[in-house]
Amino acid sequence: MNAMTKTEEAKLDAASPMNMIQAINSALDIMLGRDPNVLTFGEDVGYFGGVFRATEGLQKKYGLNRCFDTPITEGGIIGTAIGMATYGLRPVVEIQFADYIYPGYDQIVSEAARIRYRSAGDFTAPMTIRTPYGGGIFGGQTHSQSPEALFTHVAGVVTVIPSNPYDAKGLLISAIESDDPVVIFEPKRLYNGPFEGYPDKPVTPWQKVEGNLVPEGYYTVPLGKARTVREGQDVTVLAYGTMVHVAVAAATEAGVDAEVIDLRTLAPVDLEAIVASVRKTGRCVIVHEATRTSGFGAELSALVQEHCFYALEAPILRVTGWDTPYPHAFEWEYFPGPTRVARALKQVMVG
Amino acid sequence: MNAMTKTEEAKLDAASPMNMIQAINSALDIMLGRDPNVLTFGEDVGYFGGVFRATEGLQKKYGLNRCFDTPITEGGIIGTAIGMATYGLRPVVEIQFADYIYPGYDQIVSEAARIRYRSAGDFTAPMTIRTPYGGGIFGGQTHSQSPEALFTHVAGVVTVIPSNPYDAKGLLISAIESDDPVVIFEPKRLYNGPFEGYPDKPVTPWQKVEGNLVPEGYYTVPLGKARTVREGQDVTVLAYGTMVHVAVAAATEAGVDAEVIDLRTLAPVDLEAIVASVRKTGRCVIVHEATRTSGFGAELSALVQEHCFYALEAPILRVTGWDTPYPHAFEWEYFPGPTRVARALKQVMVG
Amino acid sequence: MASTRTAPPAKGLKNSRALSLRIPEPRFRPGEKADFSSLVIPEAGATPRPEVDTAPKDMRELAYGMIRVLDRDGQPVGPWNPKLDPATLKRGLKTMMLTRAYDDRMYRAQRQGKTSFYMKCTGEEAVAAAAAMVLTREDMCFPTYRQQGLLIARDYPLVDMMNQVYSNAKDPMKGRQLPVMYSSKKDGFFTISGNLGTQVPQAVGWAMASAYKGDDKIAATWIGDGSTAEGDFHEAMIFASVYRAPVILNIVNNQWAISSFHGIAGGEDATFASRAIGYNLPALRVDGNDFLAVYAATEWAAERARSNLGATLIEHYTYRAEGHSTSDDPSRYRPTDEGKIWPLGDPIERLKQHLIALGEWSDDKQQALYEELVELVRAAGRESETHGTLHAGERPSIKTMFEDVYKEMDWRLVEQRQELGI
Amino acid sequence: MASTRTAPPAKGLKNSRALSLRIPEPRFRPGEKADFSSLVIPEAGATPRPEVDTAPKDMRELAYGMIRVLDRDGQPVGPWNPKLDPATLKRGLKTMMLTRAYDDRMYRAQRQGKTSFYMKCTGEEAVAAAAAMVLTREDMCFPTYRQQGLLIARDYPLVDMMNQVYSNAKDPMKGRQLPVMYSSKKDGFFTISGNLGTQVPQAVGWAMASAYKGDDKIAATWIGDGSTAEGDFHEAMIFASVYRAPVILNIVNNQWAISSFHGIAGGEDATFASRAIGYNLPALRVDGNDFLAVYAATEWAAERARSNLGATLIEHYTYRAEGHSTSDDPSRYRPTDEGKIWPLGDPIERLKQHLIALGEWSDDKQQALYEELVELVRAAGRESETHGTLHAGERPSIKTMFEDVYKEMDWRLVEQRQELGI
Ligand SMILES: Cc1ncc(C[n+]2csc(CCOP(=O)(O)OP(=O)(O)O)c2C)c(N)n1
Ligand SMILES: Cc1ncc(C[n+]2csc(CCOP(=O)(O)OP(=O)(O)O)c2C)c(N)n1
Ligand SMILES: [Mg+2]
Ligand SMILES: [Mg+2]
Repeated sequence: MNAMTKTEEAKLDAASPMNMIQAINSALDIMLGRDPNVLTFGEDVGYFGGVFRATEGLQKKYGLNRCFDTPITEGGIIGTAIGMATYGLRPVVEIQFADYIYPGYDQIVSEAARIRYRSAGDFTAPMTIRTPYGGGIFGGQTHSQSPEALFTHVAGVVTVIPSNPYDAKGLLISAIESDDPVVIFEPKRLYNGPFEGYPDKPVTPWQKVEGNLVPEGYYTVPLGKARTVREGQDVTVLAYGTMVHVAVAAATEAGVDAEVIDLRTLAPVDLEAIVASVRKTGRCVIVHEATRTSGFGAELSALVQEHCFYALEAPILRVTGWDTPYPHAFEWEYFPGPTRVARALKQVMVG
Repeated sequence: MNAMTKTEEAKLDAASPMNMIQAINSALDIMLGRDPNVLTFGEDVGYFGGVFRATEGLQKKYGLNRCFDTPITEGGIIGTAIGMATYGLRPVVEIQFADYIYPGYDQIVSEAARIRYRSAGDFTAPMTIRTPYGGGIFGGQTHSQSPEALFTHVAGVVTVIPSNPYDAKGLLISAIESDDPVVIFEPKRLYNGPFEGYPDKPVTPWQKVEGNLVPEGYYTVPLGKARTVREGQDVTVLAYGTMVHVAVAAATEAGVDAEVIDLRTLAPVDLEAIVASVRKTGRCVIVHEATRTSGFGAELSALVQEHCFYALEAPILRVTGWDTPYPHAFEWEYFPGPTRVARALKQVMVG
Repeated sequence: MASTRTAPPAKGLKNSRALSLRIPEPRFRPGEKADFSSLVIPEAGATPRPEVDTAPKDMRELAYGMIRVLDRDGQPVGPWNPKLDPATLKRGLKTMMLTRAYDDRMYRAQRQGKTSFYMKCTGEEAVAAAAAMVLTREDMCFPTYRQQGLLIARDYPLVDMMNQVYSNAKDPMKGRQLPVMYSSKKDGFFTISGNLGTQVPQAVGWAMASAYKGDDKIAATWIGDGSTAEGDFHEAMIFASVYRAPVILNIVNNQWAISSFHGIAGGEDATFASRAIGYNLPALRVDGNDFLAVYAATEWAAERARSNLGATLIEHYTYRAEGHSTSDDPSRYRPTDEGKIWPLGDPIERLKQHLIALGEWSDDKQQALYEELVELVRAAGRESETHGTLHAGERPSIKTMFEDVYKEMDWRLVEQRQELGI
Repeated sequence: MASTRTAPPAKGLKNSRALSLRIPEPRFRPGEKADFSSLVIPEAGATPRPEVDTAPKDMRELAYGMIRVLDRDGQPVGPWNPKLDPATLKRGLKTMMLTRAYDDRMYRAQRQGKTSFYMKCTGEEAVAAAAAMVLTREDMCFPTYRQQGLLIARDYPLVDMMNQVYSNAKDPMKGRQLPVMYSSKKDGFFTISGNLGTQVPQAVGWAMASAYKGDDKIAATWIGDGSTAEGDFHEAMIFASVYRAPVILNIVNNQWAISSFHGIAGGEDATFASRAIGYNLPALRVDGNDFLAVYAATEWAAERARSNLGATLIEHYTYRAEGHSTSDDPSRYRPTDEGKIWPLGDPIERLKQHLIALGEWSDDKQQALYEELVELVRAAGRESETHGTLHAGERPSIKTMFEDVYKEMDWRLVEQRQELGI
């Protein structure tokens, strides 16, 4: 783990080794405390504290009005949140699983993303949609999806995916403060601890991960900025969410001096960081859990070849989920684990 | 126009110079006539014959039950069509504009696309969704969108875009006969005549386009097969829908010997045709109207560089709509017209 | 146990009658003679007016009645008479007439190629005009494309409306929106969406925000009869009911959704107002062509919302007297005289008649006002056209095309703007 | 004109009372004593039984009543008594008991790590058991994850159900689905979706297809109280109403949606059955723990559908006696004894009591049947486990992972399968 840069470390006076749920909870707690316009709601979010417990204790602390349960209608949740945001509030809504965001898709694509533009800034919809995504938990087809590419294609929406508690908290605070609508996909497989993609290896809880210290107070991680997780000379690996940890493990497994970049924000992506790294290494492997065709890896691949064509020494490779739904029994055959990523790393080295 | 191959020409005994609406209407007419399980419905589709008149006369000819109006609910239209398809019917539904498909998105992504897989073939949803898409008609934000990439990412759905009346009819018949759910985006700017992207040039109606002959009877154009519209040696242009005509015009404008490929089916795309052409030309320009980031051009770019890396002599370029909503007054600044495509063709030639 | 029965075997033994589908059809098609004599329309004054704090379950019948104030002779009758003074009535009349004059001019402008598209609200002017007078500018209206009357009632400059329709250099929407898709926050007018139904949950959310803040603003939203079929409508009703949002949910039942009659939206067997019943929300059904009735119903619903009693659904029973839009030709799907014999008449005529019956107005005054308003619109039109029309004259600056996608332009938009060479 | 009024100015002059939000809360939380004595539950036999061809508007009150047949002593009373013979009653009892025994075993299997997830329907067994006996295999059921009883009633092999739960080598779904997401077309059981609400418009479409074909099959679908908030539910009601689809729309109101009580879905102020009123559909509200009542209501709705009179909504009033799923812990959000004091009792107990009252059954027979069924389940479990469990033993062939995405595998899947090395 190399989760923090030097300047960030300065703020760690009062910090604790939170897991990702605690970090998210802390971000919400802080923002509910700082800004009376912040409120949070969603299915089972209130008294129960959310099925993943991200809002635990918040209703008790801030009252029924600030953190509450909603009817089971993702369209209604997002539609009303848009109305609130145009009033001047900063709603943070939870969609219980990213697989269930589609009934609210029209409100995101046609409304939240467009309101500023179509009204020439007369109205804006500063709101945050949090939703757990990704596989690795035997969730089957509808508790494992990675639909991020369906959002990166939508102009007007910011798409964010953290890979560790520090970023999850800092990015969530940035999202809530952002004047644009932000969708944060939370890698649910990482809630309790980093996961390198070895299903049989026991998981280390975040609390025991070296260097995992999350400040108790307010701080932000900027939107639109990637982070280099592992420096390397030979190949650039572009990853986000759970795949960041898989990529680091794969570099070790392959014995390749890979530079692993955690994108953190997918749209707008940190092109500068990507280009600088690929120009240095001359090689690139892209990793994501989502279905390959038209996944966000396609955009990354296109960007890299557009901006680094003359630096590339081998084809850019994509290691991704297959073009199938996520099959319950084949979790580890579907999940792009370190062995598949390592193979790509070796392959890209021979060109 | 080079719309047909030799074998296809054989069928032109009874053919007429239909426009694209007539061709689509003819496909529906033929399939309603051949198969009692085919029926068609959607908003204003019945008595009125559809706002673009694609279903004109069909209610009169086949009766209320075979062609009817629906409530304004894209989710309901697609959801009930899925139910019908699982019964054994072959519903063909119209979504009035592709911009309005999002309320039905969950039913497409989570249901139509998944039913075969999740039931291990016990149930299937053979159905066709037709919807006019694309710009060039001063339709503003919500009558101009090109959301195809939001479907190419969905495993289980076939995505089709015709560029001329012959293909529109033949692909629609193939779609109706397909046992998989198919979404056909119809380039509404091409309904009446081909459009090269010069807004000031008068449009030639399809009826007057040389070689535009559509068989009156039954025929199919296979799904998954591209078509070379213009042969060339210097650069491959990958396009679909309206952009096919723009690309051909741009080749002339640029004076570049471009090979223009009309993809026709986007998912599964005809990789073989693409690779063969790019390996020959060594250069590639991709054109689409949709927003650039995570558009289908990204997938094409990724595929090309994965499969033709060592053949590429210059970076693959994307000419696309901007990462903004489609702005009413700036139709021609947004629309990727022949001038922009020609510039890319020249640029890719210098590398 | 002779009187007992066995469950049928899992296979067979069913009633073997062949099922069939029912596809609703309007009673009259082009070429046929429309005839509304069988339409059941309650008499003016007949529908009771409960107190606003009545429990919804005790006033369900309102969803099947019809609030009407003006009788055949233009006299106000019954408990819903809002008892407005002549000055207020004249303001209402003027708003409706100005709306119609504005519509007429912009419709012609589209026909002249000055813009791409236009939508009139002819015959439905009372719906927006009366509501705008009940609500304040601090309240927020979430309209469809057919409530331009809200802006006109609030004296929003006609020139600015036209600038939007023309997408010209002074278009407040910077050329980005289809014509008629206005937005004016300061006038309590929400940015109109091209996607039907989406504004309804947004209005509920906005109203919830006001309540959340302990403010006193309420929201109102309008949706067409056809569009109530969208899931958004239902989702909005649930939120409105569960959180008791201070919002007025208006359904404008103008009988048609482009070419589909109200029966295709489920409006033949049940009233649209009755949709509220399953959510324990009160529903009013109103003669939408009776300015006084719309006024009174809106006032009742607003009072209920402001008293923290929650949402009300209002169905405005009216008729879309003209085509859906400039892209439509209604003679292809309904008798051309249907609108003329529509039994609830024309809202402008009816309010005029009422003012005349009060001794406050005359045909001459009506004619004079009409000419004055036409001239007002003409002058505004001339001014607006100096700033350009869609295909001629000035446009907004092209570089604004890349602005307002996000608060700040990111590298993608900067790069793309450069690519366009501006 | 002293009695007339002026419209308020556009700004100000409002009622200045601060608004507030209402967030519904259940009456009892953990640590509190649940008390249902104030719950209004109609007496058995009290709700009338209209003819199936009665106009929906003439039977709206059914949406607020409750069809109940078994009285406190287990005697059948009133017009809804389906008068079933003892053999049929015993079949119903056995189905419910087998469902419960199956649930218990699979729940334990999950706890033992043999699969990832499980969901019980404890306390709600009557809902599926009775419906399955009324409907035939040619009809199609569109269930949620809580109607496993439908399959059990149709003698679908327990072993196959278990194979699905274990995603083992013999799993009919080839390891692709989350446990409990069964599918069996030949038994009229539609593939269960993980996405709530989507099956409702599908059921309507399937029913429309039967009517379109002139067939005599009907559809039935189930949705939870919480899930009725999804737009799909409303969209399905519109289609069902407009095209008069032969479908039964069941709402299983088990009072909870994971941790949210029914009030969050709008079920506190209005009944879920009353949602049908706005669509002119008849609605029955049924004691969901009374096997005879569920049977009778389903029979009535099925007869209506088969007579081409269209759809019926049925609200089954019941109680989710256990946690939402193996991932849930209800003691965190409701009193642990709530289920025990739930006034409508347990459906198995009540049918048993009825059979005893009829002189057809005894506690001993009940115990013997229970033991027999537990043994049946145990044997099936043992057999299923020989084909593997989620993390041990055989699985379906990995290459099937790439099949059935499309009818034919395209080059992408072929290439990807090769990439995986199989
Ligand atoms: C989601 C969506 N679907 C379809 C359309 C196309 N459309 C525009 S207006 C219209 C008819 C609306 O009818 P109604 O709701 O009755 O309103 P009215 O036009 O009568 O005022 C349709 C189908 C749309 N704009 N948005
Ligand atoms: C579209 C969608 N949103 C959310 C979920 C997550 N979820 C699964 S079950 C459930 C509760 C459903 O409650 P209810 O409809 O009352 O059915 P019950 O579980 O009580 O039978 C939720 C929120 C989902 N599966 N699909
Ligand atoms: Mg209408
Ligand atoms: Mg429930």
